[in-house]
Amino acid sequence: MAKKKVVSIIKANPFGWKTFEALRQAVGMAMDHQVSVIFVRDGVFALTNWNPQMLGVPSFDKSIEALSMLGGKIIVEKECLGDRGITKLKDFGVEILIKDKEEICQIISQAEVVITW
Amino acid sequence: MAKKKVVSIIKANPFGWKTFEALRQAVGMAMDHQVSVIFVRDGVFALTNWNPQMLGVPSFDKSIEALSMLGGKIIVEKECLGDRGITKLKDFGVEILIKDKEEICQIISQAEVVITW
Amino acid sequence: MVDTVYLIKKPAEFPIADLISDNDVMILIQDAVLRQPSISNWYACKEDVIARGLKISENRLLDYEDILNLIEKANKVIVW
Amino acid sequence: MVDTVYLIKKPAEFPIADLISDNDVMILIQDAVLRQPSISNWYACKEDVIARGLKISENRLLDYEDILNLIEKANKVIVW
Amino acid sequence: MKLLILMASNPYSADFNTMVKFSEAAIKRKDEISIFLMANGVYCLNHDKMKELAEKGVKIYYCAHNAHQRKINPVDFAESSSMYGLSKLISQVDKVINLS
Amino acid sequence: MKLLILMASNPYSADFNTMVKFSEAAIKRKDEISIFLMANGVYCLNHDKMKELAEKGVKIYYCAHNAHQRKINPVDFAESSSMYGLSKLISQVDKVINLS
Repeated sequence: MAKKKVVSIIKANPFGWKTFEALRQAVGMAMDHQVSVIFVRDGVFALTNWNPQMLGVPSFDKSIEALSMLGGKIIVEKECLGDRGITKLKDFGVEILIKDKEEICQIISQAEVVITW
Repeated sequence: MAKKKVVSIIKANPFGWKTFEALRQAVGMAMDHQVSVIFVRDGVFALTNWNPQMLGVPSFDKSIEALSMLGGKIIVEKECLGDRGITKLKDFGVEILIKDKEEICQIISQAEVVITW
Repeated sequence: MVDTVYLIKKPAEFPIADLISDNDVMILIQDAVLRQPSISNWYACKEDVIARGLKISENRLLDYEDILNLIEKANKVIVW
Repeated sequence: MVDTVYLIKKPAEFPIADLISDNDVMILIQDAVLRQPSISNWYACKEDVIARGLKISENRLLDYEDILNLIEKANKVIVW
Repeated sequence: MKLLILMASNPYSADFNTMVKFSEAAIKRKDEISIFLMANGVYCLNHDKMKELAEKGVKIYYCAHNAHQRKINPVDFAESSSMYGLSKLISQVDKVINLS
Repeated sequence: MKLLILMASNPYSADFNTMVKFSEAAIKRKDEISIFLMANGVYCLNHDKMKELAEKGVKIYYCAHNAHQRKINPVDFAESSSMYGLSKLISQVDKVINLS
Protein backbone atom coordinates (compact mmCIF):
# COMPACT_ATOMS: atom_id res chain seq x y z
CA MET A 1 0.00 0.00 0.00
CA ALA A 2 1.41 3.34 -1.04
CA LYS A 3 2.13 5.73 1.80
CA LYS A 4 1.31 9.20 0.52
CA LYS A 5 1.99 12.80 1.47
CA VAL A 6 -1.47 14.05 2.39
CA VAL A 7 -2.24 17.66 3.27
CA SER A 8 -5.55 18.68 4.85
CA ILE A 9 -6.17 22.42 4.63
CA ILE A 10 -8.68 23.75 7.14
CA LYS A 11 -9.88 27.23 6.17
CA ALA A 12 -13.33 27.14 7.76
CA ASN A 13 -13.59 28.41 11.31
CA PRO A 14 -13.91 25.67 13.96
CA PHE A 15 -17.27 26.83 15.33
CA GLY A 16 -19.22 24.14 13.53
CA TRP A 17 -18.81 20.47 12.66
CA LYS A 18 -16.36 20.82 9.74
CA THR A 19 -13.14 21.02 11.74
CA PHE A 20 -14.23 18.17 13.98
CA GLU A 21 -14.85 15.95 10.93
CA ALA A 22 -11.69 17.15 9.18
CA LEU A 23 -9.54 16.17 12.16
CA ARG A 24 -11.28 12.82 12.63
CA GLN A 25 -10.48 12.18 8.98
CA ALA A 26 -6.87 13.32 9.40
CA VAL A 27 -6.39 10.85 12.27
CA GLY A 28 -7.73 7.99 10.13
CA MET A 29 -5.43 8.93 7.25
CA ALA A 30 -2.40 9.29 9.55
CA MET A 31 -2.45 5.54 10.17
CA ASP A 32 -1.25 4.93 6.61
CA HIS A 33 -0.01 8.25 5.33
CA GLN A 34 2.25 11.18 6.12
CA VAL A 35 -0.40 13.72 7.09
CA SER A 36 -0.05 17.48 7.58
CA VAL A 37 -3.03 19.50 8.76
CA ILE A 38 -2.68 23.17 7.89
CA PHE A 39 -4.89 25.80 9.50
CA VAL A 40 -5.39 28.96 7.41
CA ARG A 41 -7.83 31.92 7.34
CA ASP A 42 -10.51 31.64 10.07
CA GLY A 43 -9.42 28.03 10.47
CA VAL A 44 -6.67 29.27 12.81
CA PHE A 45 -9.28 29.89 15.53
CA ALA A 46 -9.22 26.09 15.99
CA LEU A 47 -5.97 26.49 17.94
CA THR A 48 -7.30 29.09 20.39
CA ASN A 49 -9.23 28.61 23.62
CA TRP A 50 -12.90 28.28 22.77
CA ASN A 51 -15.83 26.25 24.10
CA PRO A 52 -17.29 23.75 21.64
CA GLN A 53 -19.88 22.43 24.12
CA MET A 54 -21.50 25.90 24.21
CA LEU A 55 -22.17 25.53 20.47
CA GLY A 56 -23.36 21.95 20.63
CA VAL A 57 -20.34 20.58 18.80
CA PRO A 58 -17.89 17.99 20.14
CA SER A 59 -14.34 18.86 21.16
CA PHE A 60 -11.57 17.80 18.78
CA ASP A 61 -8.79 17.92 21.39
CA LYS A 62 -8.46 14.13 21.35
CA SER A 63 -8.07 14.13 17.56
CA ILE A 64 -5.27 16.71 17.76
CA GLU A 65 -3.46 14.50 20.31
CA ALA A 66 -4.02 11.33 18.30
CA LEU A 67 -2.89 13.00 15.10
CA SER A 68 0.35 14.10 16.72
CA MET A 69 0.95 10.66 18.26
CA LEU A 70 0.57 9.07 14.83
CA GLY A 71 3.27 11.38 13.46
CA GLY A 72 0.91 13.86 11.79
CA LYS A 73 2.04 17.49 11.61
CA ILE A 74 -0.11 20.36 12.83
CA ILE A 75 0.71 23.61 11.09
CA VAL A 76 -0.78 27.08 11.34
CA GLU A 77 -0.23 30.04 9.04
CA LYS A 78 1.59 32.87 10.77
CA GLU A 79 0.00 35.67 8.73
CA CYS A 80 -3.52 34.41 9.44
CA LEU A 81 -2.81 34.46 13.18
CA GLY A 82 -1.47 38.02 12.94
CA ASP A 83 -4.44 39.27 10.90
CA ARG A 84 -6.78 38.02 13.63
CA GLY A 85 -4.74 39.38 16.53
CA ILE A 86 -4.13 35.89 17.89
CA THR A 87 -0.95 35.96 19.96
CA LYS A 88 -1.33 32.86 22.12
CA LEU A 89 -2.25 29.34 21.05
CA LYS A 90 -4.02 26.83 23.26
CA ASP A 91 -1.72 24.21 24.80
CA PHE A 92 -2.83 20.84 23.39
CA GLY A 93 0.30 19.17 24.72
CA VAL A 94 1.50 18.58 21.16
CA GLU A 95 3.81 20.45 18.82
CA ILE A 96 2.15 23.09 16.67
CA LEU A 97 4.30 24.51 13.89
CA ILE A 98 3.82 28.17 13.02
CA LYS A 99 4.90 28.66 9.42
CA ASP A 100 4.73 31.57 7.04
CA LYS A 101 2.76 31.63 3.82
CA GLU A 102 5.77 30.73 1.69
CA GLU A 103 6.66 27.63 3.71
CA ILE A 104 3.03 26.53 3.62
CA CYS A 105 2.88 26.91 -0.16
CA GLN A 106 5.98 24.72 -0.31
CA ILE A 107 4.33 21.98 1.78
CA ILE A 108 1.16 22.08 -0.30
CA SER A 109 3.06 21.92 -3.58
CA GLN A 110 4.94 18.82 -2.40
CA ALA A 111 1.76 17.00 -1.35
CA GLU A 112 0.35 14.12 -3.37
CA VAL A 113 -3.21 14.43 -2.04
CA VAL A 114 -4.79 17.69 -0.83
CA ILE A 115 -8.12 17.86 0.97
CA THR A 116 -9.69 21.22 1.82
CA TRP A 117 -12.33 22.09 4.41
CA MET B 1 -57.19 34.77 11.10
CA ALA B 2 -55.00 37.78 10.70
CA LYS B 3 -53.94 38.58 7.16
CA LYS B 4 -50.41 39.92 7.38
CA LYS B 5 -47.99 41.82 5.20
CA VAL B 6 -45.28 39.24 4.56
CA VAL B 7 -42.04 39.97 2.71
CA SER B 8 -39.73 37.22 1.52
CA ILE B 9 -36.27 38.51 0.62
CA ILE B 10 -34.30 36.24 -1.68
CA LYS B 11 -30.62 37.17 -1.69
CA ALA B 12 -29.14 33.77 -2.48
CA ASN B 13 -28.60 32.98 -6.15
CA PRO B 14 -31.17 30.61 -7.66
CA PHE B 15 -28.65 27.92 -8.70
CA GLY B 16 -29.50 25.65 -5.78
CA TRP B 17 -32.59 24.59 -3.88
CA LYS B 18 -33.09 27.70 -1.73
CA THR B 19 -35.02 29.81 -4.24
CA PHE B 20 -37.20 26.86 -5.18
CA GLU B 21 -38.14 26.31 -1.52
CA ALA B 22 -38.52 30.04 -0.87
CA LEU B 23 -41.03 30.39 -3.72
CA ARG B 24 -42.93 27.25 -2.75
CA GLN B 25 -43.22 28.81 0.71
CA ALA B 26 -44.28 32.17 -0.71
CA VAL B 27 -47.11 30.51 -2.67
CA GLY B 28 -48.34 28.78 0.50
CA MET B 29 -48.29 32.03 2.43
CA ALA B 30 -50.03 33.96 -0.36
CA MET B 31 -53.21 31.98 0.29
CA ASP B 32 -53.68 33.85 3.58
CA HIS B 33 -51.38 36.82 3.47
CA GLN B 34 -50.30 39.77 1.35
CA VAL B 35 -46.97 38.45 0.11
CA SER B 36 -44.17 40.32 -1.64
CA VAL B 37 -41.11 38.40 -2.83
CA ILE B 38 -38.12 40.68 -3.28
CA PHE B 39 -35.05 39.55 -5.22
CA VAL B 40 -31.80 41.28 -4.21
CA ARG B 41 -28.05 40.66 -4.67
CA ASP B 42 -27.35 37.43 -6.61
CA GLY B 43 -30.99 36.53 -6.01
CA VAL B 44 -31.85 38.62 -9.08
CA PHE B 45 -30.45 35.87 -11.34
CA ALA B 46 -33.69 34.01 -10.55
CA LEU B 47 -35.46 36.23 -13.08
CA THR B 48 -33.05 35.54 -15.95
CA ASN B 49 -33.00 32.68 -18.43
CA TRP B 50 -31.14 29.77 -16.88
CA ASN B 51 -31.50 25.99 -16.91
CA PRO B 52 -32.35 24.43 -13.55
CA GLN B 53 -32.51 20.89 -14.93
CA MET B 54 -28.80 21.11 -15.86
CA LEU B 55 -28.05 21.59 -12.17
CA GLY B 56 -30.41 18.89 -10.93
CA VAL B 57 -32.81 21.37 -9.33
CA PRO B 58 -36.51 21.75 -10.18
CA SER B 59 -37.87 24.75 -12.06
CA PHE B 60 -39.78 27.31 -10.00
CA ASP B 61 -41.66 28.82 -12.97
CA LYS B 62 -44.96 27.36 -11.77
CA SER B 63 -44.47 28.91 -8.33
CA ILE B 64 -43.88 32.34 -9.87
CA GLU B 65 -47.13 31.99 -11.85
CA ALA B 66 -49.10 30.73 -8.84
CA LEU B 67 -47.72 33.47 -6.63
CA SER B 68 -48.83 36.12 -9.08
CA MET B 69 -52.27 34.52 -9.50
CA LEU B 70 -52.75 34.60 -5.74
CA GLY B 71 -52.02 38.33 -5.70
CA GLY B 72 -48.41 38.08 -4.52
CA LYS B 73 -46.01 40.74 -5.77
CA ILE B 74 -42.70 39.90 -7.43
CA ILE B 75 -40.14 42.64 -7.01
CA VAL B 76 -36.52 42.93 -8.10
CA GLU B 77 -33.95 45.51 -7.03
CA LYS B 78 -32.91 47.75 -9.88
CA GLU B 79 -29.37 48.40 -8.61
CA CYS B 80 -28.67 44.67 -8.21
CA LEU B 81 -29.70 44.08 -11.84
CA GLY B 82 -27.43 46.89 -13.00
CA ASP B 83 -24.43 45.68 -10.98
CA ARG B 84 -24.71 42.29 -12.68
CA GLY B 85 -25.21 43.66 -16.18
CA ILE B 86 -28.67 42.11 -16.42
CA THR B 87 -30.68 44.10 -18.97
CA LYS B 88 -33.41 41.64 -19.88
CA LEU B 89 -35.65 39.61 -17.60
CA LYS B 90 -37.19 36.27 -18.49
CA ASP B 91 -40.86 36.45 -19.48
CA PHE B 92 -42.79 34.44 -16.88
CA GLY B 93 -46.09 35.83 -18.15
CA VAL B 94 -46.54 37.70 -14.88
CA GLU B 95 -45.82 41.23 -13.74
CA ILE B 96 -42.35 41.77 -12.29
CA LEU B 97 -41.83 45.10 -10.56
CA ILE B 98 -38.39 46.68 -10.86
CA LYS B 99 -37.92 48.97 -7.88
CA ASP B 100 -34.98 50.96 -6.57
CA LYS B 101 -33.28 50.41 -3.24
CA GLU B 102 -35.25 53.16 -1.53
CA GLU B 103 -38.65 51.80 -2.57
CA ILE B 104 -37.60 48.34 -1.45
CA CYS B 105 -36.52 49.61 1.97
CA GLN B 106 -39.96 51.20 2.23
CA ILE B 107 -41.73 47.90 1.50
CA ILE B 108 -39.56 46.01 3.98
CA SER B 109 -40.12 48.57 6.72
CA GLN B 110 -43.89 48.29 6.28
CA ALA B 111 -43.88 44.48 6.48
CA GLU B 112 -45.15 42.63 9.55
CA VAL B 113 -43.23 39.42 8.86
CA VAL B 114 -39.93 39.24 6.97
CA ILE B 115 -38.33 35.97 5.86
CA THR B 116 -34.88 35.96 4.26
CA TRP B 117 -33.21 33.35 2.06
CA MET C 1 -39.32 51.88 20.99
CA VAL C 2 -37.51 49.42 18.79
CA ASP C 3 -38.82 49.06 15.26
CA THR C 4 -36.82 46.17 13.81
CA VAL C 5 -34.40 43.76 15.48
CA TYR C 6 -31.83 42.55 12.96
CA LEU C 7 -30.11 39.27 13.75
CA ILE C 8 -26.90 39.22 11.72
CA LYS C 9 -25.42 35.76 11.15
CA LYS C 10 -22.31 36.23 9.03
CA PRO C 11 -19.24 38.47 9.46
CA ALA C 12 -19.63 41.66 7.45
CA GLU C 13 -22.95 40.51 6.00
CA PHE C 14 -24.91 43.64 6.75
CA PRO C 15 -28.33 44.39 5.29
CA ILE C 16 -28.80 47.11 2.71
CA ALA C 17 -27.41 49.99 4.76
CA ASP C 18 -30.32 52.30 3.93
CA LEU C 19 -32.57 49.76 5.60
CA ILE C 20 -31.31 50.41 9.12
CA SER C 21 -32.92 53.32 10.93
CA ASP C 22 -32.21 54.88 14.34
CA ASN C 23 -35.02 52.86 15.87
CA ASP C 24 -33.51 49.56 14.76
CA VAL C 25 -31.12 47.34 16.67
CA MET C 26 -28.48 45.07 15.17
CA ILE C 27 -27.56 41.94 17.09
CA LEU C 28 -24.62 39.84 15.93
CA ILE C 29 -25.13 36.10 16.34
CA GLN C 30 -23.23 32.98 15.20
CA ASP C 31 -20.05 33.79 13.23
CA ALA C 32 -21.04 37.44 12.81
CA VAL C 33 -19.49 38.04 16.25
CA LEU C 34 -16.04 37.45 14.70
CA ARG C 35 -15.92 40.95 13.17
CA GLN C 36 -17.15 44.10 14.89
CA PRO C 37 -19.27 46.44 12.79
CA SER C 38 -18.42 50.10 12.24
CA ILE C 39 -21.90 51.38 13.05
CA SER C 40 -22.86 52.29 16.62
CA ASN C 41 -26.18 50.65 17.47
CA TRP C 42 -25.13 47.02 17.79
CA TYR C 43 -25.07 44.19 20.32
CA ALA C 44 -23.72 40.67 20.22
CA CYS C 45 -25.10 37.35 21.43
CA LYS C 46 -23.21 36.75 24.68
CA GLU C 47 -23.11 32.96 24.41
CA ASP C 48 -21.86 33.08 20.80
CA VAL C 49 -19.07 35.48 21.84
CA ILE C 50 -17.96 33.48 24.90
CA ALA C 51 -18.17 30.17 23.03
CA ARG C 52 -15.70 31.52 20.47
CA GLY C 53 -13.30 32.74 23.14
CA LEU C 54 -13.65 36.37 22.00
CA LYS C 55 -13.56 39.54 24.05
CA ILE C 56 -16.28 42.12 23.48
CA SER C 57 -17.13 44.73 26.13
CA GLU C 58 -19.84 43.55 28.52
CA ASN C 59 -22.28 46.39 27.68
CA ARG C 60 -22.51 45.09 24.11
CA LEU C 61 -23.51 41.57 25.19
CA LEU C 62 -27.05 40.20 25.34
CA ASP C 63 -28.03 36.68 26.35
CA TYR C 64 -30.74 34.77 24.52
CA GLU C 65 -33.45 35.90 26.94
CA ASP C 66 -32.36 39.55 26.57
CA ILE C 67 -32.63 39.14 22.80
CA LEU C 68 -36.13 37.65 23.08
CA ASN C 69 -37.13 40.54 25.36
CA LEU C 70 -36.03 42.97 22.66
CA ILE C 71 -37.77 40.97 19.94
CA GLU C 72 -41.00 40.91 21.93
CA LYS C 73 -41.02 44.70 22.22
CA ALA C 74 -39.99 45.33 18.60
CA ASN C 75 -42.32 45.48 15.64
CA LYS C 76 -40.52 42.67 13.86
CA VAL C 77 -37.34 40.66 13.57
CA ILE C 78 -35.26 40.16 10.44
CA VAL C 79 -32.54 37.52 10.28
CA TRP C 80 -29.90 38.59 7.78
CA MET D 1 2.75 19.48 -18.08
CA VAL D 2 0.14 20.55 -15.57
CA ASP D 3 1.20 20.45 -11.94
CA THR D 4 -1.99 21.23 -10.01
CA VAL D 5 -5.56 21.57 -11.21
CA TYR D 6 -7.46 23.95 -8.96
CA LEU D 7 -11.25 23.60 -8.93
CA ILE D 8 -12.63 26.88 -7.61
CA LYS D 9 -16.18 26.68 -6.23
CA LYS D 10 -17.07 30.16 -4.99
CA PRO D 11 -16.92 33.58 -6.68
CA ALA D 12 -13.72 35.40 -5.76
CA GLU D 13 -12.63 32.58 -3.45
CA PHE D 14 -9.13 32.18 -4.80
CA PRO D 15 -6.42 30.15 -3.07
CA ILE D 16 -3.44 31.83 -1.48
CA ALA D 17 -2.21 33.68 -4.56
CA ASP D 18 1.41 32.61 -4.02
CA LEU D 19 0.22 29.03 -4.35
CA ILE D 20 -0.56 29.26 -8.04
CA SER D 21 2.37 28.67 -10.38
CA ASP D 22 2.66 28.87 -14.17
CA ASN D 23 2.19 25.13 -14.42
CA ASP D 24 -1.13 25.22 -12.59
CA VAL D 25 -4.59 25.54 -14.07
CA MET D 26 -7.58 27.16 -12.42
CA ILE D 27 -11.03 25.86 -13.35
CA LEU D 28 -14.11 27.69 -12.14
CA ILE D 29 -17.00 25.41 -11.22
CA GLN D 30 -20.37 25.91 -9.50
CA ASP D 31 -21.05 29.55 -8.50
CA ALA D 32 -17.44 30.55 -9.12
CA VAL D 33 -18.41 30.98 -12.79
CA LEU D 34 -20.46 34.06 -11.80
CA ARG D 35 -17.34 36.26 -11.52
CA GLN D 36 -14.41 36.16 -13.93
CA PRO D 37 -10.96 36.18 -12.36
CA SER D 38 -8.30 38.74 -13.18
CA ILE D 39 -5.52 36.19 -13.71
CA SER D 40 -4.91 34.67 -17.15
CA ASN D 41 -4.64 30.90 -16.78
CA TRP D 42 -8.27 29.98 -16.10
CA TYR D 43 -11.08 27.90 -17.54
CA ALA D 44 -14.69 27.43 -16.55
CA CYS D 45 -16.92 24.37 -16.35
CA LYS D 46 -19.02 24.58 -19.52
CA GLU D 47 -22.15 23.00 -18.05
CA ASP D 48 -22.06 25.27 -14.97
CA VAL D 49 -21.76 28.32 -17.25
CA ILE D 50 -24.57 27.32 -19.61
CA ALA D 51 -26.85 26.23 -16.76
CA ARG D 52 -26.58 29.72 -15.27
CA GLY D 53 -27.35 31.39 -18.59
CA LEU D 54 -23.96 33.15 -18.66
CA LYS D 55 -21.76 34.03 -21.61
CA ILE D 56 -18.07 33.16 -21.41
CA SER D 57 -15.96 32.81 -24.54
CA GLU D 58 -15.90 29.26 -25.90
CA ASN D 59 -12.11 28.84 -25.59
CA ARG D 60 -12.40 29.21 -21.80
CA LEU D 61 -14.97 26.41 -21.49
CA LEU D 62 -14.24 22.80 -20.54
CA ASP D 63 -16.80 20.02 -20.17
CA TYR D 64 -16.59 17.50 -17.34
CA GLU D 65 -14.64 15.01 -19.46
CA ASP D 66 -12.15 17.71 -20.49
CA ILE D 67 -11.67 18.52 -16.81
CA LEU D 68 -11.08 14.86 -15.95
CA ASN D 69 -8.57 14.62 -18.82
CA LEU D 70 -6.66 17.54 -17.31
CA ILE D 71 -6.89 16.07 -13.81
CA GLU D 72 -5.57 12.72 -15.05
CA LYS D 73 -2.49 14.36 -16.55
CA ALA D 74 -1.87 16.67 -13.58
CA ASN D 75 0.05 15.76 -10.44
CA LYS D 76 -2.89 16.53 -8.21
CA VAL D 77 -6.20 18.33 -7.90
CA ILE D 78 -7.15 20.83 -5.20
CA VAL D 79 -10.74 21.92 -4.70
CA TRP D 80 -10.82 25.40 -3.20
CA MET E 1 -45.20 36.06 23.22
CA LYS E 2 -46.13 33.59 20.52
CA LEU E 3 -42.90 32.81 18.72
CA LEU E 4 -42.37 30.81 15.53
CA ILE E 5 -38.95 29.58 14.50
CA LEU E 6 -38.83 28.64 10.83
CA MET E 7 -35.93 26.21 10.38
CA ALA E 8 -34.55 25.31 6.95
CA SER E 9 -31.01 24.25 7.94
CA ASN E 10 -29.66 20.81 8.80
CA PRO E 11 -28.89 19.75 12.40
CA TYR E 12 -25.11 20.07 11.91
CA SER E 13 -25.33 23.81 11.20
CA ALA E 14 -24.86 26.92 13.35
CA ASP E 15 -28.58 27.57 12.81
CA PHE E 16 -29.36 24.40 14.74
CA ASN E 17 -27.56 25.66 17.83
CA THR E 18 -29.28 29.05 17.48
CA MET E 19 -32.67 27.34 17.20
CA VAL E 20 -32.06 25.21 20.29
CA LYS E 21 -30.81 28.13 22.38
CA PHE E 22 -33.66 30.46 21.39
CA SER E 23 -36.13 27.66 22.14
CA GLU E 24 -34.66 27.02 25.58
CA ALA E 25 -34.68 30.74 26.41
CA ALA E 26 -38.28 31.00 25.17
CA ILE E 27 -39.29 28.09 27.40
CA LYS E 28 -37.76 29.93 30.39
CA ARG E 29 -39.65 33.09 29.42
CA LYS E 30 -42.85 31.01 29.22
CA ASP E 31 -43.32 31.95 25.56
CA GLU E 32 -45.62 29.87 23.41
CA ILE E 33 -43.14 28.48 20.94
CA SER E 34 -43.48 26.61 17.66
CA ILE E 35 -40.79 25.31 15.31
CA PHE E 36 -41.54 24.67 11.66
CA LEU E 37 -39.03 22.45 9.83
CA MET E 38 -38.75 22.70 6.05
CA ALA E 39 -36.15 21.95 3.32
CA ASN E 40 -32.97 20.56 4.97
CA GLY E 41 -34.53 21.53 8.30
CA VAL E 42 -36.54 18.30 8.22
CA TYR E 43 -33.28 16.42 8.87
CA CYS E 44 -33.59 17.82 12.42
CA LEU E 45 -36.46 15.36 13.05
CA ASN E 46 -33.81 12.66 13.51
CA HIS E 47 -31.89 14.63 16.15
CA ASP E 48 -32.53 13.70 19.79
CA LYS E 49 -32.63 17.38 20.79
CA MET E 50 -35.90 17.88 18.89
CA LYS E 51 -37.71 15.27 20.93
CA GLU E 52 -36.34 16.88 24.07
CA LEU E 53 -37.68 20.29 23.02
CA ALA E 54 -41.07 18.76 22.20
CA GLU E 55 -41.20 17.20 25.68
CA LYS E 56 -40.54 20.64 27.16
CA GLY E 57 -43.61 22.01 25.37
CA VAL E 58 -42.29 23.25 22.04
CA LYS E 59 -44.75 22.48 19.24
CA ILE E 60 -42.91 21.00 16.29
CA TYR E 61 -44.28 20.96 12.75
CA TYR E 62 -42.61 19.82 9.55
CA CYS E 63 -43.22 20.02 5.83
CA ALA E 64 -44.38 16.50 4.93
CA HIS E 65 -43.33 16.98 1.31
CA ASN E 66 -39.71 17.77 2.26
CA ALA E 67 -39.61 14.90 4.76
CA HIS E 68 -40.93 12.39 2.22
CA GLN E 69 -38.44 13.67 -0.37
CA ARG E 70 -35.59 13.08 2.09
CA LYS E 71 -36.95 9.66 3.16
CA ILE E 72 -37.38 10.69 6.78
CA ASN E 73 -39.81 8.58 8.76
CA PRO E 74 -42.63 10.24 10.72
CA VAL E 75 -41.96 10.76 14.44
CA ASP E 76 -44.60 10.92 17.17
CA PHE E 77 -43.40 14.20 18.71
CA ALA E 78 -43.87 16.35 15.59
CA GLU E 79 -46.88 17.19 13.46
CA SER E 80 -46.93 16.69 9.69
CA SER E 81 -47.82 19.94 7.92
CA SER E 82 -47.41 21.86 4.66
CA MET E 83 -46.62 25.32 3.32
CA TYR E 84 -50.29 26.09 3.79
CA GLY E 85 -50.06 24.96 7.41
CA LEU E 86 -47.11 27.31 7.81
CA SER E 87 -49.26 30.12 6.45
CA LYS E 88 -51.88 29.43 9.16
CA LEU E 89 -49.17 29.41 11.85
CA ILE E 90 -47.91 32.79 10.66
CA SER E 91 -51.40 34.20 11.20
CA GLN E 92 -51.34 33.06 14.81
CA VAL E 93 -47.90 34.12 16.04
CA ASP E 94 -46.45 37.46 17.16
CA LYS E 95 -42.93 37.04 15.81
CA VAL E 96 -41.14 34.86 13.26
CA ILE E 97 -37.41 34.05 13.41
CA ASN E 98 -36.29 32.38 10.21
CA LEU E 99 -33.12 30.32 10.07
CA SER E 100 -32.09 29.27 6.56
CA MET F 1 -7.56 6.61 -13.89
CA LYS F 2 -8.60 5.57 -10.42
CA LEU F 3 -10.63 8.45 -9.08
CA LEU F 4 -11.98 9.00 -5.58
CA ILE F 5 -14.65 11.59 -4.85
CA LEU F 6 -14.81 12.44 -1.18
CA MET F 7 -18.27 13.85 -0.49
CA ALA F 8 -19.14 15.69 2.74
CA SER F 9 -22.09 17.80 1.52
CA ASN F 10 -25.81 17.04 1.59
CA PRO F 11 -27.74 16.01 -1.55
CA TYR F 12 -29.43 19.45 -1.89
CA SER F 13 -26.09 21.22 -2.42
CA ALA F 14 -24.17 22.35 -5.49
CA ASP F 15 -21.55 19.76 -4.53
CA PHE F 16 -24.09 17.01 -5.15
CA ASN F 17 -24.58 18.08 -8.76
CA THR F 18 -20.80 18.35 -9.22
CA MET F 19 -20.35 14.86 -7.77
CA VAL F 20 -23.00 13.36 -10.06
CA LYS F 21 -21.64 15.08 -13.19
CA PHE F 22 -18.01 14.12 -12.50
CA SER F 23 -19.14 10.55 -11.83
CA GLU F 24 -21.07 10.34 -15.10
CA ALA F 25 -18.14 11.78 -17.06
CA ALA F 26 -15.78 9.34 -15.33
CA ILE F 27 -18.05 6.42 -16.28
CA LYS F 28 -17.89 7.58 -19.92
CA ARG F 29 -14.10 7.80 -19.71
CA LYS F 30 -14.05 4.26 -18.24
CA ASP F 31 -12.36 5.49 -15.09
CA GLU F 32 -12.45 3.32 -12.00
CA ILE F 33 -14.48 5.54 -9.71
CA SER F 34 -15.26 5.45 -5.98
CA ILE F 35 -17.33 7.83 -3.89
CA PHE F 36 -16.79 8.09 -0.14
CA LEU F 37 -19.62 9.73 1.80
CA MET F 38 -18.89 11.32 5.19
CA ALA F 39 -20.39 13.99 7.48
CA ASN F 40 -23.54 15.43 5.83
CA GLY F 41 -22.51 13.52 2.71
CA VAL F 42 -24.08 10.38 4.19
CA TYR F 43 -27.50 12.00 3.61
CA CYS F 44 -26.84 11.24 -0.08
CA LEU F 45 -27.44 7.53 0.65
CA ASN F 46 -31.17 8.30 0.62
CA HIS F 47 -31.05 9.95 -2.80
CA ASP F 48 -32.14 7.81 -5.77
CA LYS F 49 -29.24 9.11 -7.87
CA MET F 50 -26.73 7.27 -5.68
CA LYS F 51 -28.27 3.90 -6.40
CA GLU F 52 -28.27 4.75 -10.09
CA LEU F 53 -24.54 5.56 -9.97
CA ALA F 54 -23.85 2.34 -8.09
CA GLU F 55 -25.69 0.38 -10.80
CA LYS F 56 -23.47 2.04 -13.41
CA GLY F 57 -20.39 0.70 -11.63
CA VAL F 58 -19.45 3.46 -9.18
CA LYS F 59 -18.26 1.99 -5.86
CA ILE F 60 -19.93 3.78 -2.99
CA TYR F 61 -18.58 3.77 0.55
CA TYR F 62 -19.83 5.66 3.58
CA CYS F 63 -18.67 6.45 7.08
CA ALA F 64 -20.78 4.15 9.28
CA HIS F 65 -20.27 6.42 12.28
CA ASN F 66 -21.75 9.47 10.49
CA ALA F 67 -24.62 7.41 9.08
CA HIS F 68 -25.51 5.99 12.48
CA GLN F 69 -25.32 9.48 14.02
CA ARG F 70 -27.81 10.74 11.40
CA LYS F 71 -30.05 7.68 11.79
CA ILE F 72 -29.65 6.64 8.18
CA ASN F 73 -30.43 3.01 7.46
CA PRO F 74 -27.91 0.82 5.62
CA VAL F 75 -28.51 0.41 1.89
CA ASP F 76 -27.48 -2.56 -0.22
CA PHE F 77 -25.71 -0.57 -2.94
CA ALA F 78 -23.11 1.06 -0.66
CA GLU F 79 -20.42 -0.34 1.60
CA SER F 80 -20.12 0.59 5.25
CA SER F 81 -16.65 1.94 6.01
CA SER F 82 -14.68 4.22 8.33
CA MET F 83 -12.01 6.93 8.31
CA TYR F 84 -9.49 4.09 8.31
CA GLY F 85 -11.22 2.59 5.28
CA LEU F 86 -10.93 5.98 3.59
CA SER F 87 -7.21 5.93 4.32
CA LYS F 88 -6.87 2.58 2.52
CA LEU F 89 -8.83 3.93 -0.45
CA ILE F 90 -6.50 6.92 -0.69
CA SER F 91 -3.57 4.51 -1.01
CA GLN F 92 -5.19 2.87 -4.01
CA VAL F 93 -6.39 5.81 -6.11
CA ASP F 94 -4.63 8.17 -8.50
CA LYS F 95 -6.60 11.33 -7.76
CA VAL F 96 -8.89 12.63 -5.02
CA ILE F 97 -11.58 15.28 -5.59
CA ASN F 98 -12.98 16.47 -2.28
CA LEU F 99 -16.35 18.18 -2.05
CA SER F 100 -17.12 19.65 1.36
